[in-house]
Amino acid sequence: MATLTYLNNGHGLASWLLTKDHKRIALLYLVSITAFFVVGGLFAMLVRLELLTPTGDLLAAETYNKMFTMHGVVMVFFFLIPSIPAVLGNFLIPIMIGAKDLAFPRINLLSWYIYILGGMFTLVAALNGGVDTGWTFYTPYSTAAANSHVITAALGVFITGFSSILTGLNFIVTIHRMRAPGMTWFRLPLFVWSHYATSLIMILGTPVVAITVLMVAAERTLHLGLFDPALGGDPVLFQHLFWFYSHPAVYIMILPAMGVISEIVQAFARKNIFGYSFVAFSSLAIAVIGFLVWGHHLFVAGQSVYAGLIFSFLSFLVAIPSAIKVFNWTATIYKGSVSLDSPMLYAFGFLGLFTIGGLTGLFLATMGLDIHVHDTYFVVAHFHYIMVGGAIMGYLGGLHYWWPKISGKRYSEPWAKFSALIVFVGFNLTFFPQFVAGYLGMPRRYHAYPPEFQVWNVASTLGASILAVGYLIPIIYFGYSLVAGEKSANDPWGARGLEWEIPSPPPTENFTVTPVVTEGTHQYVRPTQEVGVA
Amino acid sequence: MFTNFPFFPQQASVQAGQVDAVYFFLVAVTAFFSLLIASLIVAFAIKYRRRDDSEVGAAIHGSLALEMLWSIIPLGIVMVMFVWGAKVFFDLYRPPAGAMEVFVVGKQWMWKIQHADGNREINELHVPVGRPVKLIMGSEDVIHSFFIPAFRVKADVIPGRYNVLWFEATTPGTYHLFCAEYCGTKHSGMVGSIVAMEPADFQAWLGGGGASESPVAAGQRLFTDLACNTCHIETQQGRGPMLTNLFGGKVLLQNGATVVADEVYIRESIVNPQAKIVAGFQPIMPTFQGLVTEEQLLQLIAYVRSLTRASREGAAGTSQ
Amino acid sequence: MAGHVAPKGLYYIVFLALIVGTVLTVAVAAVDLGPLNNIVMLTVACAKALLVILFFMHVRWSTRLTWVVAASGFFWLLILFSITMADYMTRGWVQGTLR
Amino acid sequence: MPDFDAEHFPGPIHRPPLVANVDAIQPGVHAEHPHHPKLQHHFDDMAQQTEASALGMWVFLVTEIMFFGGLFTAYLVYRSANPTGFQEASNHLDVIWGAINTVVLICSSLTMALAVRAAQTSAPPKVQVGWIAATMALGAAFLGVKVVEYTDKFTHNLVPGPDFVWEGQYTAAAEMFYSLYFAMTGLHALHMVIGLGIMAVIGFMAWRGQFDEDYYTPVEVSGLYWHFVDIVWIFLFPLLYLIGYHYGAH
Repeated sequence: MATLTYLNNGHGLASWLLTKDHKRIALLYLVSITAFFVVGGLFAMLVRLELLTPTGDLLAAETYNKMFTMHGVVMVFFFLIPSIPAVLGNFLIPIMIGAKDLAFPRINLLSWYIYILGGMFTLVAALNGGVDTGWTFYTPYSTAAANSHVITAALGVFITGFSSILTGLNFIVTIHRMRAPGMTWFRLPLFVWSHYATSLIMILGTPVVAITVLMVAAERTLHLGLFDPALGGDPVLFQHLFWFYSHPAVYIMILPAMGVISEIVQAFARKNIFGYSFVAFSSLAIAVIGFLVWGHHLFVAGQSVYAGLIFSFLSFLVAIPSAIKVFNWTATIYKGSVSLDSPMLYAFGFLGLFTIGGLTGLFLATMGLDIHVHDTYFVVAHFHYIMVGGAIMGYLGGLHYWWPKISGKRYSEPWAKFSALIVFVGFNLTFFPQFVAGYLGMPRRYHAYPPEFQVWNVASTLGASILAVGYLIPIIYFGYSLVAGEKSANDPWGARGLEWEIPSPPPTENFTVTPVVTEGTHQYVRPTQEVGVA
Repeated sequence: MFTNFPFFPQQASVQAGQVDAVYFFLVAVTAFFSLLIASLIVAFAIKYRRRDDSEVGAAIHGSLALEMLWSIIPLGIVMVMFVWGAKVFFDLYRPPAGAMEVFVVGKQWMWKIQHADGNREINELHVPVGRPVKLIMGSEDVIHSFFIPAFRVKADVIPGRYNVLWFEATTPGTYHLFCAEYCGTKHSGMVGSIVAMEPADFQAWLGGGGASESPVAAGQRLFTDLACNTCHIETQQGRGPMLTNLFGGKVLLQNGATVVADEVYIRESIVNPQAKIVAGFQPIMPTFQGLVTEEQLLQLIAYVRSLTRASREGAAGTSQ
Repeated sequence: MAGHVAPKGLYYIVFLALIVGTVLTVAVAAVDLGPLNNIVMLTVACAKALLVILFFMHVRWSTRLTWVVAASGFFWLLILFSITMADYMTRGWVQGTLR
Repeated sequence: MPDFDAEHFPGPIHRPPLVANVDAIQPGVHAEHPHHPKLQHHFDDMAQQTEASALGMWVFLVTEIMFFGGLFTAYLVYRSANPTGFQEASNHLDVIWGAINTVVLICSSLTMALAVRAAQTSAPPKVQVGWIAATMALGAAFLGVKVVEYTDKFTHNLVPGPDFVWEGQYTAAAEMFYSLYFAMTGLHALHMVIGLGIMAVIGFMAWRGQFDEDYYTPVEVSGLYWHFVDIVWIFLFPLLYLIGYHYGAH
């Protein structure tokens, strides 16, 4: 007789599609974002294949433009933004703070349906022939020139924005109001801190991009000339409003990954984080300062030089909390008891790639240098180091770390290590050459390009093929573990945290009565045995 | 197959060296910190590897001194980047006085270029080395971006307004010109070349090319064809403001504000004449939006500028 | 459990103040005071909004967290306004470049 | 400094309890307490539930502020670029209708506040429904005035697009102003329509006698939403209607 868990408590499609259990909703998200990841990945593969030769012979220019647009839209709005928050955050935040569910379980389910509805709009746009504006929807191309399915895609983004807002709202209220007795702010796992910061961005930024894409749709359908230069409208205003959200959105992607890495590093070094409050507050600092830097996307766009100076300065400031995090993670490993299980390998991969991604961001914040590298492959390489090397490595690391808790099963560790290695190698081969091509001057979104850039593109496409294999392997062994995996203990890693105290997989209510928490997470040494800084 | 692939772009303008110097500084910083973090992680992972499953790490909670250290040092480094980058930006942004002016109009998917003497080019720009060149750029449709990698310069070309870009080529040769802002289906076809020539060769090219009428002459013809001259007469008695000696000066408006009569103002006064009414005049001028192309607008501006005595030029506006 | 119950009279006073504010702002708008028109108009509007927030929306009697949340919304709006306007206000300041 | 400083523990990893009440993490033990019928299972008590709902609505209103904020930014940028043109355009809006609508919305905010108060004080369902119905009636009146105004704009060709006709000086600025006018008031009207829908549900619940001093959260949070929509109008009215009131008067 199997014990009752959230997985076997209720069977049939309806028990999943109408569930209010945050853990089941997390799995709904897991399945749907994986589907979108595969779709977005296919678009990326077509883009990379096209760029194998300089002449643009595989796809027509129009098709190519639609491919990179759909790749961007799907990956940003339908994979990266929901990835860690909606799957791991949804699953873990209530458990980590000792609650039975999020504050608003019905709204949580609603946000998944909104996400799916937005996704449907985007897929309909794709199937009807796609959209070719780039994921940035820059006016006046998107309002006056493009004759692809801009409105459908914009509405998809608009709708899914509300899913993100509702998730953020739910997290904020939950973290404020649902913490168990004894779970003080400074005992919160760093994963929860980073999700709190992420939620702030979701609720403060997302509505602005929602209204902005709505304005684009209104300009196309209702002829409201909000960005029309003929009426005195300013295309640069669109860029302001768009990046007011879309730059902080990068932190929506990376902050949760940072939270995951904080957890993994502590668990596999069996050591509490070095400088807890610095790591916690750096998340908030990134979220807040991250809102003040959007104009570094506009250095060559005709923005005032003085505004540029402010944005450049603030962009450099946001580097500091990121640096603090990296140094603190490294210091956490010092004198730890380090075990190189697969989640830790992903975390190390994250540390390396995020460091490069973050530091190359400084190139773009440097005004004089940005003039040259803006809108080249240098930018493409930089943000993929953050979004793929950072966010996806963090997501995969987290998935490997908590998979035994989510599924109650162990996956194949050798395969997991192997795939971590493949992803790391494939990733660097894909995106490092793009830095070189970018500094050489290869503009982004080019269907055909001068032949002297070809060698870098061939390397990149080769790397992308390896990367694709690296992403496929986990899907296989995770799937296999569900069928034939060894049963996991409550705490397979010897980690410390509320989620490891309850059964794997957890029961529907997480905790039978509200727990009374006595200490923070990842305390591996009793307080009486504490020693000072060496 | 890949016999000729560069690792590093050519340096062919006076700005390229400045930009590359910043770049090398940042590459050095990036390499140093990436290697530092990577080697620390590898070293710690080996030295402190778990030898027994019952082990836990040492109880270290943090160190304020270290936190300060690794906040303040990076802060100092990025402030160097900020100041240096801003200085390079200002140098790249502010055109020097006396630069040779060229008009550029971007449209899907070509670059239309007009030299001051009437030479016109498409997707190709001939310039002399050793002389600053200033581009005044407008767009007929969507946003484009004028990008010359070998010169390390780039500026968006935005409909409804003008942007400027300047450079000074140092080495004769042919360089890539790219459109860097995505502008539609044939975005990657909106490319061309910059041909930098020795001054003598450039003069020869100017003479040899089929120079049509200069922008000033074309502007003057348009001025008559569009009947601008019926109101804007050469005295103060016209129904429209007198344009002689207008350019570069300050204009008093009906609502009491003043505005500098630069290219943007002249352009606005043609396409949207009601936006700024000069004090003492009636708002009777019709709009020419849609009646004149971006190129013709630039020609009209060139003509209006030519009505200002050379001595006034440089007082304000872009013409210094 | 029922939270703070405000006296009915207070609601009527707030209502009256809102109506007075509306009349005042319309009356002032009818006269040309130059830039002062905007200042009066926005001051009255902010005062009215504040009355609604404090009394009708019960923030006056709410937790500090509610204060912070409500204030942060307007604060972020201010960030959006001010930094965007920083661009528009300073365009064309550099001699020799265009707006 | 020793070569390796990790702590060693004999036997399996050292594991003191993280929580004081260990039974909380043991499956199968269920503790049942008497509780309010409206208490959802994942909350500890009604206070936590009420606070969570109110905070949730406030957080949502913050997103609403930013949502309208995009349009207000556009208004700010374009108006500061052409202040006189915006005044001229605004002069063609009917201040009387605008002022009437402002008063209507202020009245509806009062009735809304009284509806919440009725629930808070366990007033009879009849009273609660009465205030909610009054709020809805005022909301509907507001929308009715909006219909009159919009119709007027259509008949006078003041709707942006190819048919836009402007007889003043500042044609482009006027079209931009009316683009903003329709975007901002349209979005506001949409919020009113949603508000009416919410009020219909709340009114139904009140009629069923679901609200009393122990449980009135739905009325309260809907009230927060309603007041927010009122506040948006408090700003829209002067910014759209009043800026041109004195234009041309001199």
